[in-house]
Amino acid sequence: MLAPASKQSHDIEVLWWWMLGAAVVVFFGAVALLGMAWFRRGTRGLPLFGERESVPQAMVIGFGVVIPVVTLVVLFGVSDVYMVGQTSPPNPRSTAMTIDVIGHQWWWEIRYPATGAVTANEIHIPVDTRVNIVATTADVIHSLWVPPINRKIDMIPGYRNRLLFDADKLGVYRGQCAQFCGLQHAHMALKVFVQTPVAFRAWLQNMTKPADQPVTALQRAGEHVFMTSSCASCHTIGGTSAQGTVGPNLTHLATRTSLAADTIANTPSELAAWIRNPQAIKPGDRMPDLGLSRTAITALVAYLDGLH
Amino acid sequence: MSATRIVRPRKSVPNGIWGMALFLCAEVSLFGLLIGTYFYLDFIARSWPPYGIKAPSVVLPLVATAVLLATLVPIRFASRAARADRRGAAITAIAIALVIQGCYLALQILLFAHDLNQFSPQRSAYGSIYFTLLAVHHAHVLLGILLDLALIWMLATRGLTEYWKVGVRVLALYWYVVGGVAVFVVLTQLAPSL
Amino acid sequence: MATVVTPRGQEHVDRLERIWAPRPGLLGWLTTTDHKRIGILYFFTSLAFFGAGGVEALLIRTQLIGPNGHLLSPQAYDEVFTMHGITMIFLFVIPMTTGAFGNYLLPLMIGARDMAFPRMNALSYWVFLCSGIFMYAGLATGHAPNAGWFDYVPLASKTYDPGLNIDFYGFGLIFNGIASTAAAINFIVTIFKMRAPGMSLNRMPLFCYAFLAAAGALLFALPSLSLAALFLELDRQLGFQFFSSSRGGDALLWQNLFWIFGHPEVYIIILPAFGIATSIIPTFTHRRMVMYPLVALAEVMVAFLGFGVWAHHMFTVGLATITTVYFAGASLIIVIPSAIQIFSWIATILTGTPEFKTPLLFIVGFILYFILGGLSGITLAAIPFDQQVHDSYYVVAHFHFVIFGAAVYPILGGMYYWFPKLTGRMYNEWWGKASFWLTFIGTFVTFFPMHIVGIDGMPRRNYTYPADMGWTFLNMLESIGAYILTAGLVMIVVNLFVSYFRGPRAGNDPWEGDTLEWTTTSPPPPYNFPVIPTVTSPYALWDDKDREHDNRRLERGEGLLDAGHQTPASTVQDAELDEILSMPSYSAWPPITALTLSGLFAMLLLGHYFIAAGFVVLGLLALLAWHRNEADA
Amino acid sequence: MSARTTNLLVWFGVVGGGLAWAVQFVANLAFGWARCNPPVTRWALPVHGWEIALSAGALVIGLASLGTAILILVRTKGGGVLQQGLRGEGPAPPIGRINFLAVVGIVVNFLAIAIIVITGIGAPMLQVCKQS
Repeated sequence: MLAPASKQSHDIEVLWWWMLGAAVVVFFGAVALLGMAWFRRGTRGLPLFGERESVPQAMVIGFGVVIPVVTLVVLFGVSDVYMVGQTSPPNPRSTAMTIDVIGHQWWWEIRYPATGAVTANEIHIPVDTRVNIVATTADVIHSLWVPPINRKIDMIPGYRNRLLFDADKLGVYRGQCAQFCGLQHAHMALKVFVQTPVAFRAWLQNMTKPADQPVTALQRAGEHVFMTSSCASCHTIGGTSAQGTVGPNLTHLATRTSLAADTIANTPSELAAWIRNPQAIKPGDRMPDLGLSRTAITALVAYLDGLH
Repeated sequence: MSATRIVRPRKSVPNGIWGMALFLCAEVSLFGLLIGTYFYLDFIARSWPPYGIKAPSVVLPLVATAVLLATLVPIRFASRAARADRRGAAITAIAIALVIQGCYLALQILLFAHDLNQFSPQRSAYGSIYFTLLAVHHAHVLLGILLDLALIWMLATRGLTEYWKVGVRVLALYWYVVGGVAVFVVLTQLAPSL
Repeated sequence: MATVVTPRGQEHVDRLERIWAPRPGLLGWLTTTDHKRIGILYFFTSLAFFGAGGVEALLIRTQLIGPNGHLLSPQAYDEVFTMHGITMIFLFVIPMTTGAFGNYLLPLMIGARDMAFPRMNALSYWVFLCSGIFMYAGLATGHAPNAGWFDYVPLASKTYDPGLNIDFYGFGLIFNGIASTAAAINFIVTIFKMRAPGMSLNRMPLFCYAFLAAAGALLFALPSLSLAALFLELDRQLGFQFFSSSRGGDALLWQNLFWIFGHPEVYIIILPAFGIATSIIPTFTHRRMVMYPLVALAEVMVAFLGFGVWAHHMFTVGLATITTVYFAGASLIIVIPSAIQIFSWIATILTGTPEFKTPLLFIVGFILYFILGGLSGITLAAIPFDQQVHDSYYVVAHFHFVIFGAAVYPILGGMYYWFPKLTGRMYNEWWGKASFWLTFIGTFVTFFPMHIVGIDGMPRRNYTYPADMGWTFLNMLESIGAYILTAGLVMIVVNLFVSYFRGPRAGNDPWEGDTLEWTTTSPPPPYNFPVIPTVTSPYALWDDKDREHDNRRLERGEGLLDAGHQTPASTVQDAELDEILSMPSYSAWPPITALTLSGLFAMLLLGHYFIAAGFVVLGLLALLAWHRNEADA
Repeated sequence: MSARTTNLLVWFGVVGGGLAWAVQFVANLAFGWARCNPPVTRWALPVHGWEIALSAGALVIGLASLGTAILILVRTKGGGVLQQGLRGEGPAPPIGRINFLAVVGIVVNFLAIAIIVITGIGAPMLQVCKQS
């Protein structure tokens, strides 16, 4: 939030600094008064005014009613009537594209409905483009929060909440589930890649393609393992018989930078470790320990790392 | 707390009645929230009641409610009689009310069972709130009937002491509020048909 | 000034002593209806729960002291932070303020000899105790609630939480609600009807206004929680559909019902703290509160407006802006009553001659932290900013400054302030001051960095966090602060414990206090006051001629009310003497009724509905037996 | 005026604005929820119209209540709640109490009116059913 990558986040940051400034004045004003009380603890009344009761009474009315009412009414107008309109969801027609973000325990499903591209835990958006995010959930309540890009929005069963992404800085931004969603709430992060329109189009283009065919013998062995073990019953790999929908779509797994909702990096060794014992990395996660042999895992990793 | 040695005719409402009044405040807000929930679910529903459940029939519930309201008359009489130290009259009045309220509850339970055969609270949120609302209301009527019995017994055995004079007035207050609530409950229950 | 007893007066006092002689031994405590004994029971029970909640807090902080901590498993962490919330709110702060302080002090401050309904008072305590044990039974059997104290569905539904965990929560809160409702009714009637003659609404100690407001809010807020819990259990146990979106239910229904209770709850927690502050400040500044009427109304107004702000806990669920705007408006204006009080306290300290003894120090700390928490609260009423930091550690920082810094500090200050009254001995001032500074620093170091990590994007309720986020140092700081804080709290308990045995005699009125509890002996006798006090101002004890008048009345034996356990009742607005009540002295039925309730809820939990019905019958019989004895049983 | 009517007036002066706000608040929430929860088709209410009407009505009641409180304060001047800051007992009830309640009423109504006004002006400026 303090390193904004969008107008919305920037506006909120500005609001924050103003509120902080006002708060500092109030707080240290009170500290000053109490300090004065300490220095004058022996003497009744106030300097200059003496013991006239009307003075402290006026102080209560002034500091306690008049000044706060004015400030709060201003804050109300600025933030709750004007700014709300700026950061709240866009009119879908005003946006270049719609992305569905679906919360699962404990990962994010990302869909580009216009193209049929499906991925997980990594949202790619073009810079300086208004994107209409539709946030829904497959199970419990989650909350999509990418501080540098915009405020958060909860994902509630039965509701289609929306959010505006309109990043104006290239880069990779981390987000995390903000609403307590169970055992692995702590390991439910995602990344947002803000790319140049060219790079974004290339990426999306690739996403719409079916999975690469395995080339090496090892990869073919890995594909066999995937299709014959229980992997295929939970995961989808486009263009193959694996069409499970419980876990993330793996069609282009090798293009992702992280695994298990940004818990570990997507490297062959980490991937192998994850497959060998997911419960050690994300206790309580839906991904079971398949009890695959070392050789099977090596093959599987080779296959999955070929899915560009 | 029985009041001995009253300084002069009491100016303020006795503690017992204050206590019951405040308890009823909590009960009324409970029913307010139940009815609020009913309409909240109504607002977000695609159809209310859901397809396959026919809107409730109006006549019997309204009649039953009217009967329940009628019992407020003997209840009021009982509380006056108690203040006038007329123990026998008070007991009789409560007994009369008790009988009618008993019939009301019996009828309502029959209707409740009949509705349960029509649609279940497990199938739709409508069923859930419908049956919960009615069940909570009937529970309050049942509690009132138990209070009637307790009062009759106490008046018969302990006599009309200051303590039980207040007791009768507390009972009356309870029934006034339950009667009032009954109106709102039945209107909510029948809302789809009205 | 305190009561002076002449030899002739002593005869009258002895007579009262005989009439009110307490029943000896354990049975005396089990069957007592004396508000002071019940207050003491409340005090030690809720203190024990405070200990439990504190241990849970330390577990949380130790888990988070570094990244990827593994002191607790995710499951254990969820149970611990849930129980921490439930314990501190339902089993510590509320029973400690309303239960302990309110019970012990309210009748003394309004010049009554007991609460309006002494036996119901005992019932509230026993029910509270049983409900607390009930909820901790969950933890003991490894089924502690684990979906947060806010317990959002569907995470709390049978599908995602099949165990008994949530059922301990649901039934436990309904159970606990019975105790609080009974207590609330009792407090309101006591304040309305039991005030000493002459204590009209404009002469009522501000302490009473605070407790009146808290009790009122409790009375109207609790039904919402009980109803939500009822819906939850119907969904879980009987398969109802209140919260399932597929069947026309709504997950937000829970959030609405919960926060309709949950936000007034915040004020229920803090209002008694205001009350304690407003009774400590005049004593130690030797002057009356500035703007008495505004402080009184502020206390009530907070409780009232508190019912119109609940959805500011729901600004991120996607409500229509035309809905949220009403909550935002109320959430901002509710700042004003608090501001009025803050500046009234400050103005009083400023224009008085404050003695910065330990109790006042805690109040000053309370004022500072309440301002801090209040200011961060204002920022959360700014919807866009709230939507940014909601459910982050920023919010944790905010409400810990409000609930710990602001609600608990006056409790701690109050412990020191009334310790001489309860025990007749004086605590150790040096250790008192030391404990204040330790607590004060600990609080700041624990909670302030949370603002920063929150704004930096650290969400709440995470059992761990990655090492590369830059949150590590601040979290370590917070954990260290938690240990300092614990040391401070332990020091308070030790100081009071040792002083109870070693402390010098304090006398009846060591502080020259302003309210009636200081007229009577320390500790107060079972009948509180030999003569019913005369009251002509909110600072009764500073009206010396009234006190002298009372001494003369005692000597003449006027207003003794010595025909049994008697206490006066007066009219609601102007407190004219209206009648003399005889109060019950002992009853075994409240604890018995509480036991039947425990049986009822245990059976509901386990799904034995017929046995549960049996316990209902037993409970009704107990109530019947209870009322066979009218008053002096 | 009988003591009873005076008392009723006094209490109207205390709670009038607050209750008006409560009604405005609850009713507007109900309309908002009815109109903006899916499906919007079942309850096509003119929400902004209702909002303005309700807020205006509430404002009138609030002002009436405020006026009452001020009137009573003037009538009971020397009731002296504010004067009793430093010493003194304040006059015997009921005058002291009424004066006290009048002071209370003025501030309560001021706050209630403040909420009614800001929400009554703010809400109609927002687009109906725009998700926050």
